[in-house]
Parts: sequence; structure tokens; C-alpha cells
Amino acid sequence: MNKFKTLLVGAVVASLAATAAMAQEKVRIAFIDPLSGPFASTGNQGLSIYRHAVDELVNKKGALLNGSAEFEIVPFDNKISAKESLIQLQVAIDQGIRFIAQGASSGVANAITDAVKKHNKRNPDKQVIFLNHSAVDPALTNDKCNFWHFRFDANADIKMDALTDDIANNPDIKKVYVIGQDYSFGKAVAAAAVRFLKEKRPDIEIVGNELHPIGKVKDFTPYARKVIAAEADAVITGNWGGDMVGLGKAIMGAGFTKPIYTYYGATSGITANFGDQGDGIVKLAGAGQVNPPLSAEAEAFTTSYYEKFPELDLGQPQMANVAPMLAVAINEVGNADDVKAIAYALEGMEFDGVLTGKTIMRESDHQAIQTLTVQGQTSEGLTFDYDKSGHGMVAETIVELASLNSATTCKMKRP
Amino acid sequence: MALFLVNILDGLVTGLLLFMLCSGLTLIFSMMGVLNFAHASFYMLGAYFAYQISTVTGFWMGLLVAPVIVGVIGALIERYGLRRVHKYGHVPELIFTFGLALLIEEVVQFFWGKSQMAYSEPLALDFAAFSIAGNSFPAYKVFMIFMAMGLFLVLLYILTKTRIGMTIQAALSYPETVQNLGHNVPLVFMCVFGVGTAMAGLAGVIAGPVLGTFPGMALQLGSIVFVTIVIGGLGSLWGALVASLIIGWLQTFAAAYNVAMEDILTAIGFTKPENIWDHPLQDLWTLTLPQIGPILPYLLMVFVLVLRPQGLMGKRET
Amino acid sequence: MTIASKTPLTAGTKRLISLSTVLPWAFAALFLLILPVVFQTSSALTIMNQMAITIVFALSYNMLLGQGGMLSFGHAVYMGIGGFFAMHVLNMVEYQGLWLPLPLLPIIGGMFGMLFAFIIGSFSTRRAGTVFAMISLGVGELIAACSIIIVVFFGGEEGISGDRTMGPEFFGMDFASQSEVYYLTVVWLMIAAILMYLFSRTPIGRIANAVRDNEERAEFLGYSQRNVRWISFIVSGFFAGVAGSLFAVNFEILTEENLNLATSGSILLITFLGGVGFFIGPIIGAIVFTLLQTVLGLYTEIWSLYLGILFVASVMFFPGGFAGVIAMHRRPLSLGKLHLLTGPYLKVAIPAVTSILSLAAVLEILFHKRHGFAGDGAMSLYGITFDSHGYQALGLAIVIAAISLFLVSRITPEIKAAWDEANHAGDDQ
Amino acid sequence: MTAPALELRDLSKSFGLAKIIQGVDLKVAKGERHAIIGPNGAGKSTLFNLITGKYAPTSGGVYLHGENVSGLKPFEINRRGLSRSFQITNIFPNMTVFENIRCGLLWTMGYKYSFWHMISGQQDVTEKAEEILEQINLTSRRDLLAGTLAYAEQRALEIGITIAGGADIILLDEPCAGMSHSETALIVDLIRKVTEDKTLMIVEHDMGVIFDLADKISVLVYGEIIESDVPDAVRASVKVKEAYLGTTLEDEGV
Repeated sequence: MNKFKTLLVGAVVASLAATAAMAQEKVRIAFIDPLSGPFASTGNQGLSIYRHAVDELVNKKGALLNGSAEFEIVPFDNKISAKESLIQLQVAIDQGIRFIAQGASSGVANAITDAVKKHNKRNPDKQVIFLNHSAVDPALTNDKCNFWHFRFDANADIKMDALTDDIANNPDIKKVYVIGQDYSFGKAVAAAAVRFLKEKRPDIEIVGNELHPIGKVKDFTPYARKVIAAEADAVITGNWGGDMVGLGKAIMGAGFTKPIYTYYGATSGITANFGDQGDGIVKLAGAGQVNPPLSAEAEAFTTSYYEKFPELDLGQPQMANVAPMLAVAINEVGNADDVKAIAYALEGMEFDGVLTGKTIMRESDHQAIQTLTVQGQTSEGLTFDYDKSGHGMVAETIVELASLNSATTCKMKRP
Repeated sequence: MALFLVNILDGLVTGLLLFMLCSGLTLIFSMMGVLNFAHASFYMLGAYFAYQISTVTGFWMGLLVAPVIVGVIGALIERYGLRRVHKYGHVPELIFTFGLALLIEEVVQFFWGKSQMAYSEPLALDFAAFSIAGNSFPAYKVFMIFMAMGLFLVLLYILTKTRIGMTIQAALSYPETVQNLGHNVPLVFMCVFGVGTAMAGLAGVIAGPVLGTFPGMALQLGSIVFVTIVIGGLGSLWGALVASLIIGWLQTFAAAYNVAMEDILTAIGFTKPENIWDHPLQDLWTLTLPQIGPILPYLLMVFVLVLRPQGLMGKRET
Repeated sequence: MTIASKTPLTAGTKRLISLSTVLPWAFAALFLLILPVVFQTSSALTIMNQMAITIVFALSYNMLLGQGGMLSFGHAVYMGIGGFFAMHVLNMVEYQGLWLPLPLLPIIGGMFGMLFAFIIGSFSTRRAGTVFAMISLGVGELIAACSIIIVVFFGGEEGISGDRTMGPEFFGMDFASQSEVYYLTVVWLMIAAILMYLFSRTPIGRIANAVRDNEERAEFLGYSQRNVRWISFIVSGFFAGVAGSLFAVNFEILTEENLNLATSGSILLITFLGGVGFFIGPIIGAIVFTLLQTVLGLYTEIWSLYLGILFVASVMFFPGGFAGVIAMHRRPLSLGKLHLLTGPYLKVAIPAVTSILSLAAVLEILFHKRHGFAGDGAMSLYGITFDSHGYQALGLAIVIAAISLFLVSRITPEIKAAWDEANHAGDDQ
Repeated sequence: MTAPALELRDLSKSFGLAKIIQGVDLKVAKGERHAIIGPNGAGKSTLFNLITGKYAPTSGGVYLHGENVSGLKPFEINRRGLSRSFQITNIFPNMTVFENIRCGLLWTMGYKYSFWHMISGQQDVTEKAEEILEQINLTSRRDLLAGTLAYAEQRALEIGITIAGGADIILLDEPCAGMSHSETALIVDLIRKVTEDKTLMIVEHDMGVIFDLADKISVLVYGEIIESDVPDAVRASVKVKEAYLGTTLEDEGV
């Protein structure tokens, strides 16, 4: 008997929870990312940037439907699990939310894009748009592209293009060591590195190209030894999180003093951990820039961000574009309900990103094209530091509208 | 050859570190019959406490104080938690320590958050002790080797030269003799648990700067520690040492040499399929040694348990 | 239609057993049937489906821990393997035209779960206790790690996905809607739960209990302890595989997460919280856990801390879990003395709830102080908004907690006395 | 002549350097009640554990009805018709008294590893179990958890489980240990009743019980059988008296 009672009470609670958040003139965006557990720092950082962008760039300016509506960010904790993400997606849709934002982990993004595609097909009256702010697996805008998915971050190929430009311009680099995590993203980074280097600097020798198990390596010293033994002039890695800290510290600890090119080698404790050792060595390719500020507006935006969130970092500048761009699309359509029309309005949109400069949502594959920078870790000339460590990243090479004409295998099917 | 030598040293560091954890775990298991699932969590606590202390007074104070705090916490947990569960039997004890591991991870996140702490080696040891063919060997790692060796020697002394040590040693082989400790068995249990966890804490203090101080550090090392003492033989200190070193070197060398399955398969006469990415055996063909490095200990454990259930040097079955 | 065919089957299998045994099952089936009428949103259905899957999985886990005395740290492997095979079969249905109605898929997943349990059980069930636990941990880690390496089968980090609607229609259902999937899931839940219940009533099921209690004695009664455990293990593997297939049908994606230590650990937690000594225990555990995870997760970031505290407290004070606490009241009930307890229970309820809420408030405020955004001291808790960075709120919460705990401690002897009285009929309890 | 029910041929067991059992030769005829006595530490329990397969012998063999069973697992030996009780009460504490007995019945009644029978539906098992409960006077305790029984009742249950399977060779390890005189008398009656027509081997410290029950007595000292004969001859044996260090058997408790 108790089973039934418990279930009944529970289900009542669950359905109450599902309907509680109903509001009227708010346009809600579901932010589905890890907010607890080991990857929570990534999710919380993203959430803070979303909130800040919504406040400063949309709501305060009355930029959504002439001020008659406001954005609201509704956070959902997916615990970085695909299963939990799908449940939260379902909860969000049930609450009437039509805009789904996610980015931490390409694996989860793959699950969501697939689920969104199926959902929109099965429920044409409740279609949703997937706003991908940082999952960079190239497949999402190539073989697996679909009409409802929009990527606001530069994908792994685009970042590698910018990164290898930097390497190509450095005549001192003759040997490169590529190392990454053993999964789709790590493999994509490695493949792109090999391809671009061969194209741009055929004389560069790739002295190592290997994958290590993701999240399982306790001590990266043996890998660092190989890098030293191969006499590499530069290291390229797509590692993130603990694997980035471990690899970086091991390589520098083994006496490596040449550049380490990364995708995610800053913020979330990484910069603090590298400390003095990382200055002048750690490079990062990413969308947009924080240092030096692009404009007075960018500086004000960043300053007020750090006032509000001193514990966090504005580590992923492109995330500040998502809500403002969505607002433009909604304004163009005139309402926030015709999701399909909003998706069409997002396609091909040109936008001036506060931290990313001129930004285009490419029509052919829904890949954002924006300013890419290769940044270097330093403790000098910083307007904003990371991790409150006195160290931070400064843009060294800036590429506007990077990879505007890059190829895509996407065959977009439009409804 | 130079690289080989460097790897021997690196593997030694990993192995000895593992041994610092395993020795405490083995002590606790031998005396109390409890396989402490939360052992690596005490290692994590050691690192975090040491980090916290080091932000105020520097590394060395942390080295002294953190293990003591961890040991006291361990003893209190034994006194007020484990002892209560003890009467239900070994499986509930194991479940209790499993729950403890979950809880400690949550508590650590509660206080310190989820990011990696900037806990680093002391400035005094932040230099390269020597270098072999361009590969520098940090002074801190030399320090780690000496610390682990020192701990081992102290332990050896206690076990062979003191009365309590003799009893512990007897208990390793003959669990019944624990009853002969005298009238205060519970106190001895509490102390053993405290000392065992303090050793784990010490390992954490030392390893934190090198392997990273983050909430996942216990989980990452936790299962390897059990695997090691199971391979070495539950309750055998020498077994723990041997197994720790084997696993230290196994993991180091597996990561250090890019032996590819492709080369092996071609060498024994197979030809690589044309379009490897559509081939059903693609994973076999592209397999490399570093890829499977982290699973080798588990593989070894399964083999050992199937072939020699009491472990390499174990005298008794559980 | 599936439903109609199910009810007589339930009744048929149970005919030889008394009405009192059949009634709860029939009631459960009826309840599950009308549940979606009350909760219609697809997220409610998704959560109920997830509960159903967790119940099947937890029951299968309890065949090991509760009935067989085997503590496994790697049971997710069998659920995951079943799910991965089911997903591959689903894709064969879609791409190779294999004819298989979706409702039969769990049988296939179950078979593969069983096959793997057969292979791994052949060496892991030789011993119970610590050695079994360690092998299960090792094998679990091994297979979870392999899932990243063997991309062809496991799909690497992103896993493999499929589409459940591509198979032949089943009595007019294509399973595109959540409610059709719900009925498929609960029919399987009923089938699996009944079969597992019946299994515990067979000779091998009873001997599994005997081996758990005293493996040496069982050996001297003609039973090989290893074979008894092995058989339980295989059967448990089957139902874990069924749960995995249901997962595949519901979520249409399987990833490494379905195999890893975290999943294995949480099923241990769920089963233990529910109560390992009781058939109903894992069911309660699965329901409570899913609710805690989804509902508590909405309100607080530190829900897993609460879960950890609850778990450790349960191991220490209530090793019988929720079901055990309920079962403790069976004796007063049968003695007709349950009413003796209601007074003290009501009396302690308010201070107890207050102390729990205020202790949670202390934790929440501390957490907010430490990790909240600096400019954002405003925090709302139980409908009250205040500044978490001042000391007033924290102090108030601590004071309330102290007072209510003090009250609880004052009432405790009274409960104890009432408890002794309520249980006092014959000799010791 | 038919083979003895139980025969030990030159049976030895060492643990490390300690030789616990040293070349024991023993024949127990069918239907015989055979007692093993000896001072503490003589190896009586080890001998039982060797016979029942808990330990494998270092050398020598155990023969059941002429078949060599040494090295077989306990359950294999049990299936060949040998059942034992334990010195320390060894029952299933978390199951009811009835279920304890039923567990003892299942294998020999052919249910083995069956998962296609509902146990409560099997009338034959239920009836047989009730019958045994009656025999051991525990019918009134039928549905109590075995762990909650009084000590003497647990000992009776232990014997009940042992004989339930219908084995024709029964080994009882100190069935009367720790019992009062009246309880002992009851247990001895019980043993006599339930082992009728069966071969019995018993270890017991209570000499009254031994001389009351046994047809033959073997004396085990330091792992060797120093005497094996009918009770009166054993009582008279000089060797036995020496082995008990000058004390007489009467002093030991008769």
C-alpha cells in the first residue's frame, strides 16, 4: 500500500513543480547544463554569462518586442548526463519553454539535437529551437546538422584554423605534438590539426599524435616525457577540465618552455593552477575576447559582469550573443510563439556581438561565424584577470569572421 | 634508454604514492576486517586541508597538521559511525564506507566548490633536481620518494619492533589473534583506523600538488587502491607494496610507449583493411597501449582473482 | 489492448496463491493504468517511466544484495549491455527491416543481460562478500572503460541512439507519444515485478536466501553455493537487461553513463534506502530516489549532499531502509497497539520537521554565502527572501535548529517508552 | 561382505608444519553408532571437516560405501548421503523454523535448482517438513525466525536440518554442548529417534551421552586413533587412561 501512497504524493509534487514556473509576459530560455557535480563550474559560468547578457543587453534596454516582453533564463541541471538532459528537456518543453540552450559536452549536445529533431517531428505544435552555445564537435553542423540546431561557438575546425595560422606564422615551430582526449571531440581536434598543418606548413613535422583516455589519467607525467623526448616545439591539445590542468602541469613540470596551444586552457581554476609557469606558454583559441576589450561597451559589459560575479569568469564570450540574437529574431517575427519562423529569422542573421565583433549565423549549416582570437596567458597588460589569480588571457592574433567560407557537409532539410 | 630510466623513476613515484594509500587500507583491513571504501576520500581530505592550511601558513605546516586532522576525523568516524554498523556484518560495513565516500565528496564540494584548487608544491622544492636527456625531474618528486620510503621504514619499524606492531603482524595472518590484544580492542580499532586514514591524508597532502586537488580525485584513485590491495593479497603489507609498484610501473609504461595494435597485427601477418573507419574491427586496429593503460589494473585484478583468489602474496581468502 | 491482455495473465499466474497475495498486484496494475489520466504532461510521464525502469533495475539488484547476499558495485553493466544490444536491434529494425514489434524488445535485451551475467558470473560468484564486491567493481570499471574504446559497439562518448517508432505497428500503436511508451513500460514493469516476486518463492529463490544467511550450511544440504549464486546472478542479469531495454525505448539513447560506476553506485543507494530485506523495498527506494533527484534537484543545488547524508544516516540507524521502518510497525499493528504511537509521533512531528528544515536552511545559507554570486546576497528560502551574507539569517536558522533539536531530544524518551509499550506483548523484540 | 558405510584410510591433514590428523584408519559399519572422543585439540572437528569435504586431506582417503570421496566439495559429499551438524549452531537465522527444515529437504526431494515450482504449492515438501518439526518438537515454533529460538531449541533445529535430507550417514558434532542435564536427555532421545536405521558418527564431550548412545568408540589423541572398540573395552583400556593423563573416564564427567 505504501508504495501507492508514496507514488501518488510524489507525482503530485512532480506535476506541481512542472507547472509552478508558469509566467505571462516572459519569454523563457531553458538553460540545460551541469549545475551540480564535477562539471558544475562550467555550467555555472555559462549561466552567469547568459544572465548577464539577458539583463544588460536585452531586458534593461527593452530590446525584446519593444520592451513588452523580457527574457527569463530558467536553469535546469542535467548533471552532464544524457539521460538527465533528455528528462530536463522534456520538463522544459512541458513548462511551455520553446528555446533550449545547452553547450557543455558534445555528447549531451548530440543527444539533445537528436531528441529535438524527433520531438519537433512528433509534436509539430510544440516545436523548439536548440541554441548550442559551446558544444564544438564539428559533426553537429556537418553530418548531423539539422534545422533546429544553432551553434554560437566556433566549431573545432574553425578554432583549429585560427590556431594553426598562429603556428604557421611562427618560423621557430618545426615539430608539433598533438595530444587529446580519446573521444569524438579529441579525435576531431587531432584530425583538424593534421589537416591544417599539412596545408599551411607542410614542413612542420608532427612528432606525436595520440589520444589518452578521457578523465582516467591520474598522472600525465609519462605523456609529458614523450613530448620532451620528441623535442616538440609546440603542443596542441583540445583537453578541458581536469585533463587540461593535469596535462599542462605535467608538461611544464617536465621542463617544457615552448607554446602549448589549447582550446580550453583558462578559467575554472585552470589559470590559477598554471600560475606563473603558464605565462607566455599557454595559448588558447576561442571566439571573441575579453582582453583587451573590443570596445567601450565591451569593457563596461565585462566590468559589470565581474562586479556581479567576482567568483566566476567571462570565459566564453560567444555565450553573450545567444539571447541578444534570439531577441533580434523574435523581433523580426513579431512574436515568440512561431518557433519555425524564428528559426528562419536566425538563419543568416548578421549581428554585432559585444565581445565577438561582427557575427554571422551561417545559413548553410547554422554555424556562427565570428571573430576568433588566439590568446596567450600573461600577467601583464590585463584589464581583467581569470580565477582572481593575477593571470589572464590577452588576444594576440585576431581573425575577423574566421572561416567564413569554410566547407560544410551539411545538407540542411528545412520544414 | 634515458627515457626508460625516467619512466622507471616516474613509475616509482606513482607506485610509492599508491603504497602510502594501500598500506593504511591494508592495516585497517587486517585488523578490523573492514575494506574501507572511503579510504581515498581521506586522501582527498588530506589534500584539501593541506591546501587550506597552506594558504595561511605555507606548505610545510600543512604537511604536518593536515594528516593529523584527517586521522582525528577518521578516528571519530570509526568511533561514532563504523562501530555502530559493525554489528550488522561486513557487507553493511562496506556499504557504510561506500556512503561515506559519497558524502565526503559532497562535503568537499560544499566547502571548496567544484573547481581544481591552486594547491602547489612549496617554492623551496620548485626546481628541477636533475634532468635526463632534457627531461627534468622535479625536486618535489624526489621529496615524494623520500617521504614514501620514510613512511614505509617507520611502518616497518613499528610492525617489527613494537608490541602493538607484533600483534598487528600476527593479525595479518591470523585474524583471531586480534582478540588477544587485551581488554581495549575498541580503542585499538579506533587508533588503527585513525592512523590508517592519517596515512591516506599524508598521501593526499603530498600528491595534491602533483595530481591535482579537485573533488573527483578520490574517485579517480579510489578503485585503483582496492584493485591494488586485492592484487597484492588482502591483508598483506608486502603484497601491497609489490602490487603498488607493479601498478605504478604498469601505468607509467603503458602510457609511455605507443605500442599500436596495428603494428602487432601487421607483424603477425594480417593486412590492414582499406577503409578502416567502416570496418567492424576498426577499434581493434586502432587500439594503442596508452588507450588501454588505465584498464590494465582491472584486467590484472580479474586475472589474479580468477587464478589466485588470495592475491599475489595473500595468505588468506576472505 | 496490451492492458486488456495483461490483467488475466496476472490473475492466471497467481491462481494457486491466495487472494491476499493477488490483491496488491491487481491494485498496483489498476493504479498504474489510471496514473496517466491524472498526470498528463509528457514530463510527468517521462518521470514515471524513469521510475518504472529504476524499479525494475532496483528489484533485479535486490535479487543479488537482498536475496543472495551479493554486494555488487557493477550491476549497471548488465542493464547497460542489455540496453546497448536492444538499441542495436532497434537500429536493425529501422535500417535492415528486421521485423520486431517494439514491446518484444525487452526480451532481447534481457537475453543479452543474461548472457553476460552467465559469463561473468561463472567466475565472480565463486565467493560472496568482499571478493565478489571487488570483482564486480573491477569488471564494472573494465566494461565502462571498454565502452569508450570500442566505438563500433558502444558509440564512444556520445553513445548510440535510435528511433523507437520505426518498427511495425503494434495494435495500432507506433509509440511516438509518451503515453504509449508509458503503457509499454508499465506492462513490462508488472511482468518483471511479478516474475521476480515469484522467483523468490521458488526452491532456488529460497535457497538463495539460505546461502545468503549461511553459505556453509547450505553446502552441507547438497547445494553448491556457487551455483546458487550463479543462477540468481543470471536471472538478475536478465531483468537488468530488461530494464536496459526499457531505457533504450524511453530515452532512445545509450551512453557510457549507463555502464559506469556512478550508475552502479546509485542503484546500490536506491536499493539500500528502500530496504534490502523486503521485496517492496527497492520499489519504495526507486520512487523516493527519482522524486528526490528530480524535485529536490529543482530547488537546491546541494541535493546530492542531502542524499548522501540520508544514505549514511540510513545505514547507521535504519539498516532496513524505508521498508524496514514501515515493517517495524507491523508488530504494534498486529498487537492492536499502533494508536499508542500516534500521540508521540504527532508530538515530535513539528519539532522534527522544523529541525530538518532549519538544518537544511543552515546548509543552504552557508552554501549560498560561500558559492553564491557576490553582488547577489539575496537568497530566498521557503518563500522568504533575505540577505545570505549577513549573520542574522544564519544565526536565526541555527537558533531554530537548536531549539527544535532540543525539543526532539526531550520527546525522544517518550517515543521510546511508547515504542516499548506498543511492542510489549510477549518476550523480547 | 559389503563395504563399510564410512571408511577412513590413512587419512592425514597438515596445516603448514602442524600435523593435525596423522594417518587415521577407521571403519564404520552400516547402521553403527560410532562415537569419537578425545581431549581438547585432538583434531575431532578437523576430522569431521575432512570427512565432510570442508578441508581436503593432505593424504589418504575418505570412502563412502566404498567410493572415494576425498577432495569432493561438501555439497557433492552431501548428495552421496552424508549429512552433518555443527559444533557451533549453524542454522539460517533470518528464516523461519519451518523454512530451515524445508531448505534441508529441497535437494533430496528433487527440487534442486528449480525455478519452475512454486514452493508453497508443493504439498509433499510441506508435509515432510511438518513431520520433521513434529519429530524435533518444534511444531509450536514453526513460524518464528530461527535466530530468535532458545539455545536448546536451536540445537534441536540443527539436528532437524541435518537429518531432513534423509542422509543415511549422520555426523553430529557435539550436539549436547552447552546444555543442561534435562535438555541433554531430551536431545539424546531425539538423536536416538531420528537416527534409527542410520549410520551415526558423533563427537561429544559428555561421556554419559557417549556411553549411552554408542555402539563403538574411537579415541583420538593428537591426531591419531589410539583405540577403537566397544564401550566397555574402551573404558578398560590402559592406553586411553594414559592419554587422558591419569584421569579416568569417570572423572571426565560420567
